[in-house]
Parts: sequence; structure tokens; C-alpha cells
Amino acid sequence: MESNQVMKQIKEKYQQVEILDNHLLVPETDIKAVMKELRDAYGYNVLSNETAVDYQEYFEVIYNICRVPEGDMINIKVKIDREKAEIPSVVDIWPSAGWQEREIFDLLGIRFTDHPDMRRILLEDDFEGHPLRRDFKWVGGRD
Amino acid sequence: MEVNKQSKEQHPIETMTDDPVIQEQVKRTIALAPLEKLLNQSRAHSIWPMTFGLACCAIEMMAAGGPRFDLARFGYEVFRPSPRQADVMIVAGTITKKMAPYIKRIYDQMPEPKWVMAMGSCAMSGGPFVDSYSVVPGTDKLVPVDVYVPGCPPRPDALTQGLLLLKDKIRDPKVVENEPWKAIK
Amino acid sequence: MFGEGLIKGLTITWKSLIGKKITVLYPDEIYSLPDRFHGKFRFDKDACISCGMCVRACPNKVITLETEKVAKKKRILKYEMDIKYCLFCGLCVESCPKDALGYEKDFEMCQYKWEKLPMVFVDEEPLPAEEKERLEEEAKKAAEAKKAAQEAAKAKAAEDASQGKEG
Amino acid sequence: MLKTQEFTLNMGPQHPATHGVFRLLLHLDGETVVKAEPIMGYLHRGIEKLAESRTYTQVIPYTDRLDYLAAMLNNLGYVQTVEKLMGIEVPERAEYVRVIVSEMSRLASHCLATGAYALDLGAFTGFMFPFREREKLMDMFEMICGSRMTFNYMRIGGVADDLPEEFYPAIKKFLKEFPACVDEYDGLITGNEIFQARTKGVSVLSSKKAIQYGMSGPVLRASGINYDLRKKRPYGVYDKFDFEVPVGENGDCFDRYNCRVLEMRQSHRIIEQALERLQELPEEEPLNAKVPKVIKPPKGEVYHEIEGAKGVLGYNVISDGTVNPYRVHVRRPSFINLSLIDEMCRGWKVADVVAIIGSLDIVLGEVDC
Amino acid sequence: MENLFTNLAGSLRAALESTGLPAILTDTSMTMVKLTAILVFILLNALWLVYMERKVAGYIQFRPGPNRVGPKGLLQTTADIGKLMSKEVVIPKQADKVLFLLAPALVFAPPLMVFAVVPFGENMAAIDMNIGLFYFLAVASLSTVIFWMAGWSSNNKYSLLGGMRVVAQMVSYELPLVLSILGVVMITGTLNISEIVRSQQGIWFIFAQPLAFLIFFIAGVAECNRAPFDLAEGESELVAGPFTEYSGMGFAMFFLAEYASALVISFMCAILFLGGWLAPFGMTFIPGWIWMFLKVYLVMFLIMWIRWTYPRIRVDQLMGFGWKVLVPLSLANIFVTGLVMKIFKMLGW
Repeated sequence: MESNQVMKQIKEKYQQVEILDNHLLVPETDIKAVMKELRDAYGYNVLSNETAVDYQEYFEVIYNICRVPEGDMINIKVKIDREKAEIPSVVDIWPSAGWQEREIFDLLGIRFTDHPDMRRILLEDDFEGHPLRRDFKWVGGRD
Repeated sequence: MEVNKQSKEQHPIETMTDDPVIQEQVKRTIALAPLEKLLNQSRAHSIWPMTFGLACCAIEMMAAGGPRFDLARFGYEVFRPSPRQADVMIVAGTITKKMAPYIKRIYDQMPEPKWVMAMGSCAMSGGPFVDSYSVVPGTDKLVPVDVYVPGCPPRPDALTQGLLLLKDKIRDPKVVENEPWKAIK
Repeated sequence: MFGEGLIKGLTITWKSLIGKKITVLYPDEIYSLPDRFHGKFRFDKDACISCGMCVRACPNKVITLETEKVAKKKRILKYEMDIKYCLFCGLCVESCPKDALGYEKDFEMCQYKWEKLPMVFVDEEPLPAEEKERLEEEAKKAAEAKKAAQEAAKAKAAEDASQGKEG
Repeated sequence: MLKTQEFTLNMGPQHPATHGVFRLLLHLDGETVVKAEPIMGYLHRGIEKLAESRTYTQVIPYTDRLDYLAAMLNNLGYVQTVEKLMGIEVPERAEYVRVIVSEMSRLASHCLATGAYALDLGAFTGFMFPFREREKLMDMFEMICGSRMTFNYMRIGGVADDLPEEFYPAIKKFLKEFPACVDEYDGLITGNEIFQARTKGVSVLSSKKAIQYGMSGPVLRASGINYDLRKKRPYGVYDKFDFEVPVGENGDCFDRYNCRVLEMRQSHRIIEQALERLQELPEEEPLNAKVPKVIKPPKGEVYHEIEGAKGVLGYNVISDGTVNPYRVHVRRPSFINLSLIDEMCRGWKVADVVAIIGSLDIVLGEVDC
Repeated sequence: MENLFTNLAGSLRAALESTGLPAILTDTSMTMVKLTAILVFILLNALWLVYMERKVAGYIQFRPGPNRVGPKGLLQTTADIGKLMSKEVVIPKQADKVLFLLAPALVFAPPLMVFAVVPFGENMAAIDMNIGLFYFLAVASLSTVIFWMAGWSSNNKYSLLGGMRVVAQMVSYELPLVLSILGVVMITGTLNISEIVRSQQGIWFIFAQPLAFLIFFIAGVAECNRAPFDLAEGESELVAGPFTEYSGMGFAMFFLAEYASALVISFMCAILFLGGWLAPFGMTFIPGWIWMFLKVYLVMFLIMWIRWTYPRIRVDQLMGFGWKVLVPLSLANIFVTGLVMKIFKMLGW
């Protein structure tokens, strides 16, 4: 089943979903439902990559999900408000999201609700601020 | 021999001589008696590096111990994992702020006389990642460094040249003043 | 049989025991470096037109270049490569239009002292003020002389043309 | 009353067997591991933040330093992503050169993985044999691009320089000798009963769990799943080569190790075929694509994956039309392959923890990015 | 040349007696001279073995090994020992000082005590005890306690684990070591080492008892903590085992004691199974003690060759291999030897 047919079917099912140039823009509210359906109904069994981007006014979380061993891939985006920075975690659907979400929290400060172990993973625990935000101030080491 | 932490006031040696090399050696509690000169010969010929690989330079350090650029010819191939038995700490790779306290602690755990070599741009000055938020810009912000080996990563022969420079420095601390020895004329 | 793999391991190490050694005896014999080797930098002061391409191409702002304008001709004051930040990636050498920057077949840059690490190729003082004026006049005189020579040549060319037409 | 107490051992950031600065806090009951808590970030240099203030070409040397054992594959992944973003069509000659150089980099990475694994289990000579091949590969890399490990060889639209003349005899000689060397590794390490006793059946990873936790590369294929991006989603010219994908049966440490050794033989076949095709190409075929001096991709976002040495290596490049990329995210296989270390170490001995970390073949430059 | 040393000793004894000292004094001074000679010989050998190991390791790995310090690298180990002597001795804070400093001092004692009874050639044993073999086994198992002292007293988790592993390993490999020697003792009927060597005149015991030799060799390698059984100081797991915390001369003593105990094992292999100073195929123009020396270095080379070829075995496999494989095999070997001796006695040989 080609990925754009899958996207069309998802669009009929969930109205607020839009299809950008090969991305599926899903609102925050029914992200869990879409993801669960992708995995169960369409057999997308691996969350290959999950990352987030800071667009100054809002955050955008990007999921790249693929089917092993067939190999086709579908990309899903979610826009979330910058201050609240809260999104339900997909760890219970794909366990591989566990560490990637911790890394996103560590570097961008997006909190994933009902994530089993929401702690920093790369930086030390008392590091203040989240580096990959565009408004992160730091002083380089060049003397 | 506990290294005593002098206060800011004048160290007696500074009144006696102003040669920086001698001051530094004395402050590192190494007596320059003739016996030391003899022991320095044996120290120079058996420098045991400590496996302290952080990043890409560690792979080149392993290659230096490998069959092609053999450190064993000089007797330096005994990479001791425990700081107690090591003489030189070759800092090979990027020092991050999370790793800095460990480097200082391991340096303190090494018995005197001990030396430090900064291998690669990252260890010397933070190198390619000097503008990053989590990188310590250089080993000499943490521990006194004896030999700098530039390169990113430096060739294993460059590391061998660094070790030979360290050998000359152990044998005669005054060699620091003039041009370092080079094999390629 | 249980020991079969173990015996095979021993035969392999026996062959390598009496096999050929592949060590490059570094201080006595130097490994022949290939031509594209990224090692010590070579800077050719006259070829450089101090356009600053290399300064912009470097990912880590390693090169500092200072120039001074004397009689409409740029003169390099300071060209310093701070190799303690260098990646040895070769983007600067690639970007130089005049091939003024290159590599030598030499990797031995170890130093004892922190201050001796940066490679300083050119380090001259800016010319004092009166020196600069003197050079300016010379340049102006040379420019007028050249212009005069050009008019003379044009005038001569115009004459030949007119003669050619009458003849 | 005799009471046993749990005992925490710190396989600290500076430890000979952890392939760099990776710390594992082991809660031990005697010798068996009760809980293994990984602590990382000791080599987190913030490459993604640095990439935001560099131009597209200046980011290439930074991708070398992610997985510094197979730097060419990192270059390939990043450069192909930006080409997809700009819609550049790379000519055939550059594609074949890229395939040869990437497969050589995969060989160098697998050589070191095999050697480091033997060293972790105590066979010091088993470490030296693959190093001999790795030195030959590094010599050839030095001929091609001037440095042994951090190549910075690929450019957007092609490669920095064509293959030099003295490279062809060197690669032919290497290709002739390589199969015999891999047989030597098999004889010395794979066939060794002590090595098999130390690795067979240790920390079996079921295929279901491997898929759930997003494993990839030799770790996934050792659990019996035939998933290799060069076959499943071919990129560049990989669909023109015929090679098999070695797949293990029971997903234990031995299979993860053996998959790498078998993959070395397959990479050897790919290089041979690519070299033939490269030399058949007509002379006037251009090396690189036409690329503007200053690279300014249109506004947009691309996520592109290739088969790295450790697993699926993905680059997510977002451009906002300026000269610097707006955001570069790297999907690092070592980081994701490591997420199951806690469950894989439970119930095994301290000596096995070393074997498990070695079999996952992690590189800390890539784990901490 | 054959009995160069015995004549030397004889003339020295004659010189001492001529000075009219009481008999008891000459005897003690004679044994003192013999023991110091042996001590010097063993220490020199330990130094030389370190150099030999690094050269053999180098040659196996396509690299020449130490060759720049002194002529062909011979002074490399002296430089190492010189440097280790001048290193600062670091005593961890909560370490048990007495045990911590006692362990390296004692670690050299058991291997050296064994050499008092080992014959280097035809009646060249310092003290020719008639229960020499029993003495060897008793003393050889002393070093277990010393490693455990080092492991326990340096108050470091890695050394504690290393110490426990050493005790487990040495205790469980003591048994096959003893049982495999029993076969030899049954054939010779005596515990006197020189007698054992003399009774190998006809046939070396390696051919009479091949299985016993194999078990003895494997148990001996495991006894002195050398690969593939070097669990105690397996670098990649336990950093440096019981002597992680030792620096300077403390570490040098452990470093050399390992080679001294390997020397003990190779001497015993040569004596019990390779016919000590008996020349093979009657080539007696080379003196006996040189043959002994060659056999010892052959076994030593075998130990080093094995170290640089095989990976390390795991703790529970080590125990399983020791108890489930070596002990039953050695018991079977004793049973078979008894049976064969019975048959030989019946046939009247």
C-alpha cells in the first residue's frame, strides 16, 4: 500500500489532518489515535526517527515511521504551542521513541506526557536551558 | 608526598631563581639531584600511557599502538587502564563539561611524576567544537599540559613524535626552550 | 573435535610469528606521504591576492587576515593560521583561487608551548604615515607617466591612420 | 542472619571496554547483573547546534566526526539529503566513486568492530589482525582525500576530486588479498571455541523486540530480519550491484559479530563490481553535477536514510532559503541500538556485559552526537 | 662442562672446611650461597621473561616489539623497573595499610620458596628433599591468600571482585594440578624430585602420561593467572584486578611475581614430564642443565604463545571447565595408570 494512499485514507477518517508536500500534518489532539491506527491497521511497525524543530513561534515534532522489512516510510508532523510545549508520548506504541523523546526533551524542552522516565539524557542534570532553542544564549570557548 | 597547595604568597624557589623551568619542576616536587637525573633516564625510556580515549583521536592512539606505527619499539605500548600505574595521560578527544571533573580526578589519582599530553585539536583548544555550549576549550584549563600534538586527528607518527618530545623533556627539562625535535628535516 | 578451532588459531599465530613485519620505523624511515596529504600548511605570500575567500570558507574561523591599502594596492599585514582550532578539512585550500595556500608533506607540528602553536606566515607592521604618502606620490607619478605614454601612443596611432588614409 | 546486599559497580566513563566515554552503572548481585543503567552525554559536543551557524558545505567536516569509524557514510548521508533538497542529479561517475569509497569505509568500520570485539574478550592478537587491513584502507583513503579518518571528501553534487592514478593498483592489490585475510579472522576469532563459548547464546535479542526498539543494521539482521536499505530502498546506484544481505538466526552476540564478518565479504564484492563499471565509463563523462558557487537550497525539508556501518543513518535537513541550514537532525543508529542495553544485560555476568556492548558496536561520537 | 656447578660447590665447600669452621656453619653458609644464587637466577629470569614476552607478542602481531632501549631493546625491562621504583607509592585513604603494604612484599615468597627444592641439573638442587613434590604443591597454593590480601585491602570495588575471582580460580585449579601429578607419582613411587627425573631414563612421562601432562599444563596456566584464564586482571572487565590500586614498586612486585610463578610451572612441567636434565635420544654432549634450561624455555614459549592467541574465558565457564572436565579426567587418568601398572606387574615387566 503506497504511503500517499495511506495518507488519503487517514485524511478521510480524521478531518483536521492536512497533507503538505509528502507530510501529514496532524493536530495535537488526535496524534495518539492516528499513530495507533498507523501501526495496527497499516502495519507501520517501526518509528525510525523522531525529532523536533523550534520555529520561534511554535514547535514542530516530526515522526518518520517505516515498515520493516518492506521498507516504505511515511512522515508525520505535529505543531505544538511554544509556551506549553507538551505532547502525548508515543512510547507505548513504539518503544524506540523512549530515548529519542528524552533527547528532544533534553535539547528542546518539549515535555512528553506519560513518558515512563522523562529525564535529561545527554546533558548533565543541572544544565539550565535547552540548547537547540533558537533563543538559547551561551558563550563559546574561543579565547 | 602530598602535593601541598601553596597559598598565593611567594614560593621560596621564586626568590632563589627566576628560571621558569626550574621553578615549575621544583613546584612539581621533583628534586633535581643527580639521582633524579639517573632516574629520569629510566623514566624517559618507559612511559606507560593511560587508556584515555575520548573520541576520534583515541582510534589513532590505538593505531599508534598497532602493528603499523609500533609504539612498542620505544617501550610505550603498555596501555595501563588504571591511573595508578600510568605515567602519562594522553587526552585524546573532546573534553565536554560533563567529563571535566573525571579528567581532574583521574589526573589527581595518578602518582607523581606524571605528565599530560593533549592530542588533537579538541584536546588542545576545543578544536572544531570550540563554539559549542558543552565543550571545555582545552585541557590546560583543567590540568597542566606538557606536549601539544596538533592535528584532527593527528597521524600516529605525529603522536610518536609527541612521545619522543616528552622523552626529551623528561630527560632534560630545559629542552622546552628551543625548537622541538623533528624527524622530517 | 573440541580443540579443532583452537589448533587452527595456533597455526595462524605461528604463521604470523615468522611472517613479515609491516612496521614503518618512524624516526629512521618516514612513511612516503601521498600528494593530497593534509598536513602542515604552505603559504605563498606573493601569489596571495588577499581576497579573503579562505577566511570565509573555513568552518571554524581559523585564518586571520589583515591587509592595508597602500597606493591602491593591497598589502598583507598579518596572515595567521591558528591550527589549534583547525579541522585539516582542506576547504580553505580548495577555495583559494590563486593556489597560494597548500599543504606540505610534513605532519610534525608538536609543540611544548601553547603560544607557539599558531602558524604565523606574515606578520608585518603597518607602514608609518609618511612612508605611506611617499608611496602614494610615487604611485601618482607612475600613473601620470603611464597616462602620458598612452596619449602619445594614441596620437601616434591616429597619425598613422590618417597617413594611411591619404596615402 | 546472613543478608545479601546489592552492589553497584560503576563501569565508568573511562573504561577500556566501553568503546569511548560511555558509563554503565551496574547493580550487581555477586557477578550477575540485576540492573544496568546507561549514562551518556560525556561526548555530547552539540554538532546539531553548530551546524545551524555554518554553511551547507562547512557542515560536511562536522558529519565526519559523528561516526568517526565510517566517516564516508556520514558524508554520503548528509550530501544526498541536501541534493534531494536541491533536486540535483549526480552524474554516474561520481555515483560509482561514492559507492567505492563508502563501501571501503564500511570495511574499515567493520574491521575495527571485529578487532575491538576480540580485544574486549581478551584476544589481543585478534585485535591486531584486522588493524593490518584497516591500515591498508587508510593508506588508500589518504591517497584519495588526504586524511586517514576525517575525509571531508564528498561535496554537494559529487565528490571533491577524482580518484588519483596510484589508487587503482592499490585497490586491486587489496581486493585480491582481502578474502584470504577474512578467512584468517574466521580462523583466529570466529572459529575459536573459547570465543564461541563466550558469545554463543549470550543476550539473545528476539526479532519482535528488535523491531519494536527500532534496531537496525547488523544488530537487526542478526535477529533474523532481512532489512538492508541498500536493497529495500536503494539510493544512488546501489540497485545496479548484486550482493546478498547476511541474516543471522538466533540474534545472540555471536550472530551480531558474524553478520559483520559476512558483510565484509559482500562489501568486497560491491567494490569489485563498482570498480569495473567505473573503468568502463566513457572518458568524457563529467565527474560532478553543475552546482552554484554559493549553495542556497529552496525553503523545505527532507528526511533521507542510508545504510550506515552501524545501522540506518538518517539526516533530516530543514532549510529556510538562506546559506545556513535551519536545522540538521541526525538519526544515529548507535544511539538507538543502545536503548535496549538495560534488558539485554540483565541476568548476565559482568564479563558478558563487555561482550554485549562490543557486539552492539557503538561509537560514542555518534551516540552523544 | 657437565657438572660445572657441582664442582664449583664442592671446591667452595672444601675451601670453607679448610678454614676450620664448625660443620654446622659450613652447611648453613653453603645453603645460603646456593639459595642466593638461585634468587639471583630467578630475578634475572623474571626480568628477561618480561622482555621475551613483549618481543614474542610483537612478532606474533607483525611488529618488532621493544628494540630501541639498549642493544636490541634488552634494557627495556630494567628501564621499566627503574621507573617503577621511583614512582610515588599511593595508599588509598580507607585502605587497610598493613595488608596493603604486606601483600606486594609477600607475593614473591611462594614462587621463590619453590625453587629451593627444584633441581636445575644432575644433583644441582639446593635442598634435595625426599618429599620435594609435596613441598612444591603446599607452597604453590600459598599465593592465593596473598592475592586476596591485595584485593581486599585496597578498598576498591574492582580489586574486591578481582580478589574474589582469584581465590575461586586458584582453589578450584589446585585439585586437577595435584591429581594429575598423582599419575606420575604412582609410576615412580617416590616424591623425591631428582628420583622422578632419574626414573624417566627409559621413557619421558609425557609419552607415558600424555593426558596428565595436558591437565597439569592447563591447571598450571590457570594457577598463575595467565590467559586464557587471566580472569583476575582481565583488563577489559576488571581494569587490573586485585592490583588496580598498586603503583610504583608494589605493582612491579606483582608484575614480576606473575612471571616467577609461570617459571615455576614451566620448571615443574619440564621436570615431571619432559625428563628434566636427561638429554633426548642420548645427545649427552650438551650438559644436563642446559637441556633443562631449553625445556623450561620451550614450555615458557608455549605459555606465551597461548596467551597471545586466545580470548579470555568467563568465570563460570572457568569453574565448570575446572570441576566438570579436568577433575574427572585426572581421576580417570589415575584409574587407567593403576590398571596399566597392574597389567605390567602381572606380565612381569
